[in-house]
Amino acid sequence: MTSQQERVGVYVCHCGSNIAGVVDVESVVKFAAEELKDRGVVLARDYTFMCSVAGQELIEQDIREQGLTRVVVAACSPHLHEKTFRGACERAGLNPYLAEMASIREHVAWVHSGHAAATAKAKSIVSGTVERVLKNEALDAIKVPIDAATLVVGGGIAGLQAALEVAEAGYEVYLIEREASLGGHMAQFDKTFPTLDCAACILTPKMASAGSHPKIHLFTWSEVEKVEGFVGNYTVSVKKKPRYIDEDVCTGCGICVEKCPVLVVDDNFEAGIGYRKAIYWPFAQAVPNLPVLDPDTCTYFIGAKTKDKGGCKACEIFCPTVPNSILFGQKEERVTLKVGNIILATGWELFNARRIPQYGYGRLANVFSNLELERMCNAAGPTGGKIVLRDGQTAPKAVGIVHCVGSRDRNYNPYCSAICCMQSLKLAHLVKERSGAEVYNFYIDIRTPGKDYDEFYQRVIDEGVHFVRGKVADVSDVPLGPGEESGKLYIQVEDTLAGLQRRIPVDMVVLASGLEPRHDSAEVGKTFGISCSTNGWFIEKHAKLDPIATMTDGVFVAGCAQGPKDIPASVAQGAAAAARVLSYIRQGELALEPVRASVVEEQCSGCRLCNGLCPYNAISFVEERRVSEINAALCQGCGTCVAACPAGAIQGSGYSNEQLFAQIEGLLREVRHETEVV
Amino acid sequence: MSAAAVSVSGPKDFLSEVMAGTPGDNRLNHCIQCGSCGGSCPSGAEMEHTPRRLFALIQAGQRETVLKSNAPWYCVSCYYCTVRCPQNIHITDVMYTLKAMAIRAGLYHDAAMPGFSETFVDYVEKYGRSFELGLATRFNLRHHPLSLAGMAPLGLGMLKRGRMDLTPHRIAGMAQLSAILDKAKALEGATP
Amino acid sequence: MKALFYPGCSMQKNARPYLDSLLAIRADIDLELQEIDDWNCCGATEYMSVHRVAAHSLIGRNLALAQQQASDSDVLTAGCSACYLNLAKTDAQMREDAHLNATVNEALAAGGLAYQPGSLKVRHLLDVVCHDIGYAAIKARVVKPLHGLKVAAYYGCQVARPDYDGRWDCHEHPTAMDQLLRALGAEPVEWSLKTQCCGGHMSVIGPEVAFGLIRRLIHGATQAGADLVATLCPMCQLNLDAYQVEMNKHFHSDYQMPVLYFTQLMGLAFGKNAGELGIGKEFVDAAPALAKIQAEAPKVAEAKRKRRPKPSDGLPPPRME
Amino acid sequence: MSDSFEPVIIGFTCNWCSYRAADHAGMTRTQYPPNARLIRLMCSGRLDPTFVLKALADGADGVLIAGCHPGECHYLEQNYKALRRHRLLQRTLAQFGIEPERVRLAWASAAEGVKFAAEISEMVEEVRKLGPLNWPARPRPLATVPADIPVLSEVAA
Repeated sequence: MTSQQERVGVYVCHCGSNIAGVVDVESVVKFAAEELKDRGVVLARDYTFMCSVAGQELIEQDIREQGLTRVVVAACSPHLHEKTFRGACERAGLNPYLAEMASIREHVAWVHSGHAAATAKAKSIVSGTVERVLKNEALDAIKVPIDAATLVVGGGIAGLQAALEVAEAGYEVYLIEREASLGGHMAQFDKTFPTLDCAACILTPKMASAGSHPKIHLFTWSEVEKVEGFVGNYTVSVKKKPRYIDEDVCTGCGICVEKCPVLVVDDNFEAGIGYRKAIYWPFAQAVPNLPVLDPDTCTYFIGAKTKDKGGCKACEIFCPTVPNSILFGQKEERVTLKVGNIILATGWELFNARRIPQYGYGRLANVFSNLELERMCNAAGPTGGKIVLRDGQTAPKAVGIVHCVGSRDRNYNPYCSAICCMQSLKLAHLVKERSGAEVYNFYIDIRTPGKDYDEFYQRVIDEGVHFVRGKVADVSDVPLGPGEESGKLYIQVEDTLAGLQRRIPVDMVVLASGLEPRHDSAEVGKTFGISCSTNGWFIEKHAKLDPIATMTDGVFVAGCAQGPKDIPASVAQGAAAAARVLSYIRQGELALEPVRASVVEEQCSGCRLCNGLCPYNAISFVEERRVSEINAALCQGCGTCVAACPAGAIQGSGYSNEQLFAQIEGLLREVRHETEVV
Repeated sequence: MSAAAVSVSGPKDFLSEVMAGTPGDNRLNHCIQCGSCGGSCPSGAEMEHTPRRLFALIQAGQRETVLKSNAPWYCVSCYYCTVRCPQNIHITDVMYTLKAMAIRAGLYHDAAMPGFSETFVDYVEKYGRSFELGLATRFNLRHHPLSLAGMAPLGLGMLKRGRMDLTPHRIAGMAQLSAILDKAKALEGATP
Repeated sequence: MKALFYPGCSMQKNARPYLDSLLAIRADIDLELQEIDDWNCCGATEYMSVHRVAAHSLIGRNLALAQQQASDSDVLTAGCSACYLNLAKTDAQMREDAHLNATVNEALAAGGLAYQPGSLKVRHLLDVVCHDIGYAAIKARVVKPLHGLKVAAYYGCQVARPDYDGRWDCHEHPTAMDQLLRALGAEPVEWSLKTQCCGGHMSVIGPEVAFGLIRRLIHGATQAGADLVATLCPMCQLNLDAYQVEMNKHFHSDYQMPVLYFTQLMGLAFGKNAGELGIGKEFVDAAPALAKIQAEAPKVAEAKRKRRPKPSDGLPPPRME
Repeated sequence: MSDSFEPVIIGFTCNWCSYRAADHAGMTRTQYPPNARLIRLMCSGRLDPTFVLKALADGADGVLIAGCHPGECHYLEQNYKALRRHRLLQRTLAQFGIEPERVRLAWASAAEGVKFAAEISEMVEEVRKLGPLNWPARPRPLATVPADIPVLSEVAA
């Protein structure tokens, strides 16, 4: 048997006490050295941290000096350090694919507490891995070329940053934005915490740069419909929704918007507290500087649908361009793009506070969301920056800001939305500054872990903002006793520090609604081949060591699409994603795991069973030779055809039948022995 | 910390005891002290300790303070705290557990509260049905003799409108019910 | 439809009008009720405070009898919120907690009974009326629509909470009774206190707490412009109606807010006479409010002609969407 | 050895979801019984039915096949093939007198460590109730390719 000629080294990691605290590492080493000796194990060692430089050098040294031909590292999950140990082997001159990891941390020490049972399981896993590695073959990584163009999805601050970084490096970027303008949520804000910079002042220059950058190709009012291919070589289909505007002709003069007689509530940019026309600017500094027509509220379109004849057409009548920029007949378009990498920065949505009926949002006139208040504070917003009640005039004398609305609550979202504490402090400051009102913050915990954040909290305290520690129970417009004034909103709360139930009368309530994943994040994830956490955020490749890449090579995440975060973190992640993409582009080609299927033609009976199984259409039938053939460039290595071939004619490199059978035998080693004894 | 503040039984024991006495996955150990229970409670203003505070005291092992508190007795079973609790703690059920524990330990501070419950239970155990007139009269005689006169118009009004019985009604299967309740109490005594 | 029926102690006497009106309308809505023979008290909120397992066993006897006597319906309905909740709670907790299930069944065995949790569907009467009979069927039976009557639908606590079986659209602002009232031709008012507490047993053991809560509800209904409050629970009715008088004394106020059962309003809309429905037994006289019922449907204020909003209108109004 | 029977389960997991679900269980320290030993495949679609037969023949008392949730397969839809093969396997094994509960199919995403742990816990209890699987009666010597195990050509697709 080949195993007799192979020289296997087994390394068992303590991982500090992570593994050694549960698994008897010495006993595992002894098992490998003694019991697996006849299976080719020539040495077994343990070490505190195998992944450390010293640990890796240990392996390298043994390969060189002891002539190891196979390596097994029993440590953490291969998803964490497989590359590390393969690298060590390669440096010592051993083909990296002759090393395997046995996961005894995630799959043993962290999930079991009985020492004996955990140690026994660790031994089985080591035994299985040894048997498997004996059947491993030396492989070469697959090299794929990287298309230098990059797709960035989402034109908020994270996507803008990513797009600009890649474009500045000199590569083409396709920037796709679902809305009619770049900017994202940040464009809605007035000031940004903790420095109180004007959001527009720092955002709009970036929007303008992206809009005019020769390397950035802007697709606003557009959505990605389909993604095919793999890292380095993606084909993306983009749907451009009709704006009913000739983008090439329109000068952005705005006469159409001025003349449009239809005014509707703007639920989008103005968050429901302002109006827009049926043909409208997304907002004043929109990029691109083009209006968009909403066919659902436009008199012409409604007329055309219901009475077979349009009306109005004021926009077209008054449009000064030749030819006319209004195109009532504009249709959806589809564009196909070729890119090498994708950065997803699709952002977040606001928690709908109507889901918490006791807070009265949507029912009580003077209960607002934090986003509505952002618009109210904004000088370009519907109130010109004045803090007023629903009547549009009266300034509130007392304002209550309710924290954790829909966040840290198992009835809604269990996670902390991370930004609302600071946003609420900022709003408290702005309300106080603009209206002089008494401001109360109702909080469970004030979370200010960013740079200069707690300093801002101290400043707001100094400004005289009140803080009540308690999750608000309800907001009501009905006084409880004869002593309570009518016409107020009563915030009922337990002041947990005083140990009292309090009812605090205010004129306005602001709900610090949390961040939620986009409603269609699961679908979007599916389109790009990545998955969402149970809370709906895109899952990064590794929570700590790789919060930028995803499980799908060549697809990166940035900004709140990956989880709630503030502006600096979004910008940093956008830039980081760009750096990762640039590194791929500069490499020119990428080494992929050599896990691929291939047909052994002599064994192929030409039954074609495999042909229809491949999701990538990598298998075709060669008529002349009456055999099936696999295109290695298209194959992604799932192995379905390998499993399906009735003649066993398809080989799966890295996951061959021989490897897997051997692993099964190894895992069941002690059971087999027991039954033999019986 | 003074010696008196340290619980004899150890904090965890009391928490486990309360949790074990409350059915299902009651999650009492997950309290984050947010106060949405105390804020939501219709009688929270009258409680010596809000539910939130009680839960902290339970975690701190303050058995006597907790079982002496009037708070569980002021619970009106409106379940606001339960449905609003961000940690899904079965707060109302915990209040029932505390009341039963307080009676068993003889630690309730104002006999009126458990007195009402116990009077009610007496009637149910004797007749299988509740009996409002008897309940109100006996309860008030025992605990609020002075207010009896004040409530008389209401009682008279009820009688006049045919909304109150003068005599209690007894169910037919009283023996069966007694057997069930006796067995249940024996089993309840056997398990914590 | 057919359902097993648990009347509960209150319906026998203090809430007799509730039972009378239910019996008066059941044929109209094609609801066949089979009373559980020899049922016992559910223990209200009191028994559970003293002996938990015995309380579940007390309730368990009712469930066991119902299961035994059930012929062609597995729906068990109760009109009293506390009775409904107790039956639902024992069923739910026996389902969730295997130990409790075993203990209660051991106790029941001492009386020769057994209950299989989950074998009955415990439902409040309003749930059966709104969701099984349905608004359309009810509307079809209306002969004297309650036009012009403004009603505050009051659900109290224990129907919509904790809602073990997910029967209600919302724990805080359910809408079933509002829709029912609309089907009867009445106008449900929008108010914040639909499921706030009526005071429960605090009216007996701590009246001052109860008076505050009762006042808030009565004030809230008055502020919302209601002519009367519709309720679905004997305890709520007792506290809001009988104790309203005491509350007025306590606060030196003069609220006059009648409180009727939803079944009584259904009966009126179905053309029954007031006496048959037990109307007149309430402490706060409902007659002046009921006199507002008009023969004709009030003209719905003509939908305001769409006009362009102006800045003077203020911000766009809040919406529930 | 304790007197109670401790079943041995072989679990086939996919690289993208279920193996990572097991990792996630580790990261969140979600405890489950130590009876399952996992094998990583790239995709549950790689599961050759003979792997299952081999595992049962070599002494496993049960086999868990775990993949991405339907519709979430990293390779688009290959987990549906695992689903079909699982059904056929259960039917085939029934003919050998092997209870269908011994071959369990589960879906778990990379974020579902708790679900993955629960699947294993449930399965261990189920198989514990069934008792040891002594099939085939005599164990094979180590390192032989099981040539006499039928190749299920009808299982292929």
